[in-house]
Amino acid sequence: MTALQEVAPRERAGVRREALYFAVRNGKLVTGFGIVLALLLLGLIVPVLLGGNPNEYGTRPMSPPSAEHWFGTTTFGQDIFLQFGHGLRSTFAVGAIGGGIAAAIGMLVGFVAGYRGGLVDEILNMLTNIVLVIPTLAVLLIINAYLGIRSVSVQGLFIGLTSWPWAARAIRAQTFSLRTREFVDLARMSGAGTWRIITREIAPNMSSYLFMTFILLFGGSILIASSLDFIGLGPTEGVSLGLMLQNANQWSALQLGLWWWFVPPGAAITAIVGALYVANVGLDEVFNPKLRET
Amino acid sequence: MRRYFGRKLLIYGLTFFVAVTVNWMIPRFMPGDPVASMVARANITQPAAVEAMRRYYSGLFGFDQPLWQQYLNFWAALFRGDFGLSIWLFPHPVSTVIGGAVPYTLALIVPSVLLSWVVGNRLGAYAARRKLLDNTVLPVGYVLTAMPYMWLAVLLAWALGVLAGVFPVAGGYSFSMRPNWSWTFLLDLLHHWTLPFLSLFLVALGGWAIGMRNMIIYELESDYSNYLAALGAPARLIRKYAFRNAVLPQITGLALQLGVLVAGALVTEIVFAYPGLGSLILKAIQNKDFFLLQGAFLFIVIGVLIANFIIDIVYVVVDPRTRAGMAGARA
Amino acid sequence: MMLKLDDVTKEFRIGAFGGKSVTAVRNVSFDLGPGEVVSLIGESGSGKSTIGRMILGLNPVSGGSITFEGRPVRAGKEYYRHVQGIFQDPFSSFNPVFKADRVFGLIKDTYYRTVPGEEWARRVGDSLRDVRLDPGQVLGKYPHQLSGGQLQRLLIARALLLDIKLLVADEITSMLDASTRIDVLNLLADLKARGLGVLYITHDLSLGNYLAERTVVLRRGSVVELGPTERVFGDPLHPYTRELLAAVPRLHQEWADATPVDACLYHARGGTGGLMEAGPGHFVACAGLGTCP
Amino acid sequence: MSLRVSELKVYYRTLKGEVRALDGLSFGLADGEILGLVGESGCGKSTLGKSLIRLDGRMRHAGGTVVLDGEELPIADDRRMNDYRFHQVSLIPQYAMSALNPTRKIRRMVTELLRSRGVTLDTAELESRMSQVGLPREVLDRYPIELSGGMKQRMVMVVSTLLDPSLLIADEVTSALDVSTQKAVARALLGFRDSGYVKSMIFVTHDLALTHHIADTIMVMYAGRLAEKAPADVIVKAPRHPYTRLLLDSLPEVGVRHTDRRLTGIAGSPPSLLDPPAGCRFRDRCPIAGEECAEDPPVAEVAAGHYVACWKA
Amino acid sequence: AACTGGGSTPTPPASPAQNQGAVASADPDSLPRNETLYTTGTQWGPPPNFNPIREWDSAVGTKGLVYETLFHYDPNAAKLTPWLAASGSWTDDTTYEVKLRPGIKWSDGQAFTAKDVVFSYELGKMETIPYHNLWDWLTAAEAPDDQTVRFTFSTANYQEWDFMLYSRSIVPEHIWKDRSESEVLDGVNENPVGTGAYTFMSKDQDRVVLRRRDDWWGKAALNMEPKPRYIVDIATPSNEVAMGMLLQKGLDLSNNFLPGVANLVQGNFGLTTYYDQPPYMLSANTAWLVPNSTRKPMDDPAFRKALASSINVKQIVEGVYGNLVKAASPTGLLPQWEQFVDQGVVGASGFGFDPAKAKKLLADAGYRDRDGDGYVEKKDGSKIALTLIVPSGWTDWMEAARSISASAKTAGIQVTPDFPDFNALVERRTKGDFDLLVNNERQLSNSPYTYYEYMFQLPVRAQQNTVNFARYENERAWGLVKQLDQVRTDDVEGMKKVISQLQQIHLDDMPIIPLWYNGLWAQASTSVWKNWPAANGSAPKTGAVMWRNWLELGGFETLTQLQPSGS
Ligand SMILES: Nc1ncnc2c1ncn2[C@@H]1O[C@H](COP(=O)(O)OP(=O)(O)OP(=O)(O)O)[C@@H](O)[C@H]1O
Ligand SMILES: Nc1ncnc2c1ncn2[C@@H]1O[C@H](COP(=O)(O)OP(=O)(O)OP(=O)(O)O)[C@@H](O)[C@H]1O
Ligand SMILES: [Mg+2]
Ligand SMILES: [Mg+2]
Ligand code: NI
Repeated sequence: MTALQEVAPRERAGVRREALYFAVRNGKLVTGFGIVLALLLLGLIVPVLLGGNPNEYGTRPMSPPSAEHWFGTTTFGQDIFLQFGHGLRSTFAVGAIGGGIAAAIGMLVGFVAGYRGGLVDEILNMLTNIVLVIPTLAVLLIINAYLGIRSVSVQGLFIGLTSWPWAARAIRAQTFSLRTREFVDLARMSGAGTWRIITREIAPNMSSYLFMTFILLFGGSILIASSLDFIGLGPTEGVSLGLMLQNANQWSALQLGLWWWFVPPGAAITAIVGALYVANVGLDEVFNPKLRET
Repeated sequence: MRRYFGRKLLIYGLTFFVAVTVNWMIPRFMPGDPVASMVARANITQPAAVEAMRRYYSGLFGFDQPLWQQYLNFWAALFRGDFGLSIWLFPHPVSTVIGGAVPYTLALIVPSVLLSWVVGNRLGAYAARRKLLDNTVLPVGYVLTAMPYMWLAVLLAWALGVLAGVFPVAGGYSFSMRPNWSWTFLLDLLHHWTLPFLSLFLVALGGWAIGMRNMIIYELESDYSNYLAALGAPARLIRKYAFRNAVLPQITGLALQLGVLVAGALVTEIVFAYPGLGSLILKAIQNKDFFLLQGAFLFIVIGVLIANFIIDIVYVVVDPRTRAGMAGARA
Repeated sequence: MMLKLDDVTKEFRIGAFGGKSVTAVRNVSFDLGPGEVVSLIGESGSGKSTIGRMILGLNPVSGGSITFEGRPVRAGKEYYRHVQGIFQDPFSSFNPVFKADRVFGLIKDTYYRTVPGEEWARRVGDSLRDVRLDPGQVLGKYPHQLSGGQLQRLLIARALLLDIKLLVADEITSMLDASTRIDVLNLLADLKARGLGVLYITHDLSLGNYLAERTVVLRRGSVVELGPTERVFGDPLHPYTRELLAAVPRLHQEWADATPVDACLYHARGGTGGLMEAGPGHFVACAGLGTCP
Repeated sequence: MSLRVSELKVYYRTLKGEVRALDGLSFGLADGEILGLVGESGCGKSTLGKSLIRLDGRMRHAGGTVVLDGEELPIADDRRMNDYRFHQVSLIPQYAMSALNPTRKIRRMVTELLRSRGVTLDTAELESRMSQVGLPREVLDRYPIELSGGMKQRMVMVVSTLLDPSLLIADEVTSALDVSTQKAVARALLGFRDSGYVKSMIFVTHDLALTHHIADTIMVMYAGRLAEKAPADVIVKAPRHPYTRLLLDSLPEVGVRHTDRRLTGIAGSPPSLLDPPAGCRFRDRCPIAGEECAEDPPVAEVAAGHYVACWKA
Repeated sequence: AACTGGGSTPTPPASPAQNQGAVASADPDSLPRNETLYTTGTQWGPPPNFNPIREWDSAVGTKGLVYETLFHYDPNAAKLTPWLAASGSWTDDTTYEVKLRPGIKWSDGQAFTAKDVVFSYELGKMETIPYHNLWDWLTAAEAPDDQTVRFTFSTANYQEWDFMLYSRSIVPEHIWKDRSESEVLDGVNENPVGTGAYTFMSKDQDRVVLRRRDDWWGKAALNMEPKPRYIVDIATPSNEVAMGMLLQKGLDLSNNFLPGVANLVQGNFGLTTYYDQPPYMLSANTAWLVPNSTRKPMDDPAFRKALASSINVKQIVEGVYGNLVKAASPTGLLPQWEQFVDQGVVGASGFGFDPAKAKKLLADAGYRDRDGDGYVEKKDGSKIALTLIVPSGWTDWMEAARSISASAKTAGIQVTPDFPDFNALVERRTKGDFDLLVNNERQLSNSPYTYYEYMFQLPVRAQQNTVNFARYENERAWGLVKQLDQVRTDDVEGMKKVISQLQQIHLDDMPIIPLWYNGLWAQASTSVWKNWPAANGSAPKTGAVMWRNWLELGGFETLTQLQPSGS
């Protein structure tokens, strides 16, 4: 009689309801998602409400935060709050695109490798390992340097294409253990095909895990993008938080005392990514009772 | 054991091959002609002279050969440690240029990665399951890991460098100094190294602390911990065991994070004008010096591969399970 | 014979690019007819499940052949219409994120697309009642809301919905309570009476003995003894079988040490390669004692 | 009388309320006695085992006392309880397979564990005990993964009893093993008692037949309470509680074929311990239940050392 | 906490920054702070070479501090200052004779002679040497004696020759004579031997250190001595780092473009610039908007003029540069060349930002918005969609390009900024594959001739490397430029006459559009060195720059005027 049996079956009752119960009571989860949502909303609303071109020069350059310019203005008199709103959008976009693509590739590779096993697994594993050990930011630097990044989505694409390996590894390991579960055999004995088994049997079982993976990839993409932006390999069109940082730095915002130009974008990136991480740990606690505070 | 390392080496070999090939390909199939920029920089008007110069440089960089020949030459040169000539710092060989920068980068990366790993793990382990500490270490850890490297770096440079004036904001050592082995010089090196180190260290620290904290909670709840507790072993011993076991995944984590850490170091160097590879890469990008870029990239790849390999070895040494897994049939 | 295993061997490739291999099953031959229960007994890792999975087409054989009604096993829609399996852990046999009755839905999707909903519901109900489950009590619930016995019976009901002739039951009772266990065993006994062939895999000798006409004893992938259950249990010829039997705790009997065998019965009775028939339908393998050639 | 448990109540805190896993359990255990503890899954066997040595985070001691060798065990006080653990009370856990730190060689682990309890390792003694359970001394210089399940199980047995505890709790120690190993382990446990390494033992299992081979006394639990407790032979041959009888009836044995004798299970399932019904908890499944069963049956000593909690017994 | 007040005038750091050098001043290997000048803004990476032939990327001070030229040029007095030469004069229309100063020695102790000068100029006979084209009109350079060099010309291009006189480094023949062409062109020239006031002491990834030669000939001959015993030129990777160091007082002179520095000059940071009010800096060169005249509609002077009127340069000057630059005059001639601007021509044909006029010009020339998208179309009705390229990463220009695009829009011209990499831009510029670009490659010099050569040079070739990127073809203009070249440099009136005609052509045809004058970026800290050049008072009026080619234009003289602050 194993430990599994010890808590089963009564303990299992309401695993999902319990997850929800803990989810809404998990401070980390609620705070984390709260912050992310608030910033997302800000990004969605501000550009609509304020309107106008975020890069347009204003009449009062370098003014500190005031009622008129909530976050002050840049050297060129651009309204930082407006830029901030647009920047949030791009940042979320990069996170979503980069994280999404990485998650998609990671899932595809992870599922196929984990489920198929054998030679397919070996080959995919090798591919994963190769991409894993290549320092991706260096690759991104090179690719960006040569191709030039026009837009946020292209940037997201590149980030997505290089940041999936750890996700693939993790998903592969999960799939590997799920694959030996008997309901997979049962599905096969009901005539289900590989694809169906992966998508309909295995994936739903790791949905929380997949979601957490996506969150981490999302945050990671934002950080990578901000680094790229900062060293001048960001998109040439539009505004992003990383570009704001780059501009502020390039125009010596801190040295000139324009802290309001430099602090908000960095703080927002930190807040988004940090909140995502916090939410992730919250999720982890919800799904893994062992982590809960006793 | 042999098999395990053979396999690892195969992967590293393949990675290296792919990296080199990609590295060779990119500049050759991307827009922009390095020779043109070489020529353009010299202020010559004479078309004949321009042509002569163009021919001269094309020959110098070997662009006048068929592609496959260039590719083979590339490999051959690589094994001679010859990465070609830098365009930006013409006519210095890329290897010497990189050689000058590498000590700085290593001096930054190695201590910050190792120290942040060690300290972060201790901190995380210490915080786990201790309410008060957990509630302070954790949030700080999150904020630190979530910070973009350069943002923290710039803030530090501004606060501790410009405002407080405690640390210099640029350079590898005082501009008034000449490198020598005196204590004053070493102190000066340290003085300049502190801020970039600190920004790398802090960001990485947070990540490790959080990772460790979560890991060790799993370990503290594991069967062997429960068994020890049931036999009345003191918490100290249980934590010690849990720590040891929780550190193992962190070692793998170190390998996974290496690329990110290296990238962070590059960006940080740029902020502090630290004369390492990062600053070099930025300049190479800005100056379209792809020979230098290639060299730097290859250097990083080789460095990361070696580091990975070392981590692999360390892992095998410290985790008896891998050893047995390799000896026996099934892990 | 409905199911026939002929010299079946299974090697698993392990290690990088299948560099090494372990032989999980070695030259196993036996057969199984309709309405017959054969129990497969052996210690952990002896290859019982592997044989079951090969019969179910979940793992390919590496050598020898398995035929079902004269045709080699081909995993696929047609095959599974007649051959089904149930596994040890009822909880892991159900996808925890879906309702338990999804196992019926999966079958309908593949085999009974055209059956109208009502008709299908009726069939499911019938089949549930066959395994003595109240449809109202088990349908529409999540696996964790049902007991192990209910789940195992749901799985049997699912198999019954198909026109099955052979059921591979791999340790289906080892996770169940003593009292539920006996219910499930009795159910199998009833099905057998209706002509179903059952391959009953277990490491619990008392259970194997309860149902089966014939018993196959496996050790490290090879058959050591095979024969009618009462012969194998009553007159074990192979030292391993004896050891196993002696180790079984019995309620009304003290533990005894296995009666030592001084000579290999196989060789004593002139066995030469392969299994030797020691009695009617009772086969035994060489004991591999020091005295054996 | 070495162990005396009276009116022990231990509850689990859960979201939906408290699970009354042990709800007023009383029994005694004499020196040198092995008590076999049987019962359906979830009846509180492990809970009892844990209560006697270490409550886990969710468990709450809701009442009752445990007296060992004349001293009351402070089971609710983790800190004070520590003095008794290992020295007085010890445990062979259900999870023996994973109870050893995977990254320490066994010798080192044992040394460190003993040192932390203020004892120096007597290697000769350790090795002699190991050889008693058939473990070669080389095992000490191996890592746990290098041992088979049975070896690990036996190693844990040796470790747990090194300090000659007065009471040993063995929770389902054989259920993951095959019959032959199971036999060896069970015999080793008997040997430990006979060599005086442990004074008394609670042997938890769900296998009645196995218990019968080891235990002097068998206690049958049902839904957090005692159902019947009697010398082993008496339980097997002359059970008084209807639950015990039904349990025995559902046990197949080698030699029993369904064609010869069709065994029957117990219909229904045990009550939820979240909010257990008043009265006899077996009432709903009991074939002979009557009016009086609406009241809690007291534990009655129907014969010397034979306790039954049933109005009808 | 100190900087919460606002952006306009930040306050200095709370605690005065410690001087990093102080820690180590006792050490023999560290440079005494009060004798060392820290500069930056010229070099962006490790010193690549010390080869004075590679004027475009040699280490700071290679030419000017280590190697010297025959003359310097004083832009304020608009005349050549004899340097290695004691004097120079035209002995006839096509012969120029230079008398060298006696007693000059190379840093290796060998005597400096006329042979070295001849050798140096003859290096230009090599095809790949940048001044190779000098030999198109120079027939011979001879040394009749050790102190005399005689140059004989086929055509005497007086204007260009003056430029050559102060631009060409003189290298020692005894060291260079055996070098091959590729060595001369590409050699690193470690351990350079020059005549100059400094020698290279050390170099590293991010710096070169120069030490003063106490036996420099100029001390006696010119009665000049550069004050800093050591010069450390630092390669800062970016402007903001330079600004940080300047604020930390680890830097004495920054020749970087430091946006916002005006705030610091006004605050109490101990920073000075040439002017204490806009534009703060002297002007160094003109930024031009270059339309590709081989493409429609840029081939149409009317369109180009409309474009010129549509650009709000003031907004660039104020918005992008924060008044650190000056709007260019319609002629594009630097303020230093003010005397050559023909006010009459400018008054009649000049232009300024005037969207209405731009619209009118467009309409008159037939460019109308036919489809109502707010942008005018070509005369045949097809769309006009121009792309303005500036190098990616050149932030101020990128901002300026955005600004140009915005203001052109008000006049109805669609200009989209695009930021290709510098390399790609150079390639497109060379091949003529662009609509519009911004360029400033001609610097202040001895003569507007260099500007007009840049503007009008013919013939237009398939690849235009350094001049006439607009590919503007006007034989008359080119003729006038050549004519200007042959006007003696002391004949100011003669120059004005030709230049006035050129200005007329420029303003009528507008081949390239002057935008603003880039500054001679120089921000100095007075904490260690004082008496930096300034417009006010008795301060020197030279440029405070270490930029390549500028040491001869007053940069060196500035060094000789510095005074230690401590004294
Ligand atoms: N997928 C696999 N890959 C490699 N080896 C395997 C695989 N499946 C089983 N084996 C090996 O084959 C052997 C037989 O395993 P199998 O599961 O058939 O044993 P079993 O008799 O069913 O044991 P148990 O009683 O524990 O279920 C074992 O040694 C096992 O390790
Ligand atoms: N951590 C827990 N949280 C809540 N309830 C628990 C927990 N552990 C056990 N229980 C409940 O307590 C009751 C007794 O459990 P216990 O583990 O003692 O049973 P057991 O007799 O050992 O069963 P098994 O034979 O399965 O080991 C069960 O109803 C179980 O559901
Ligand atoms: Mg099995
Ligand atoms: Mg239990
Ligand atoms: Ni034999």
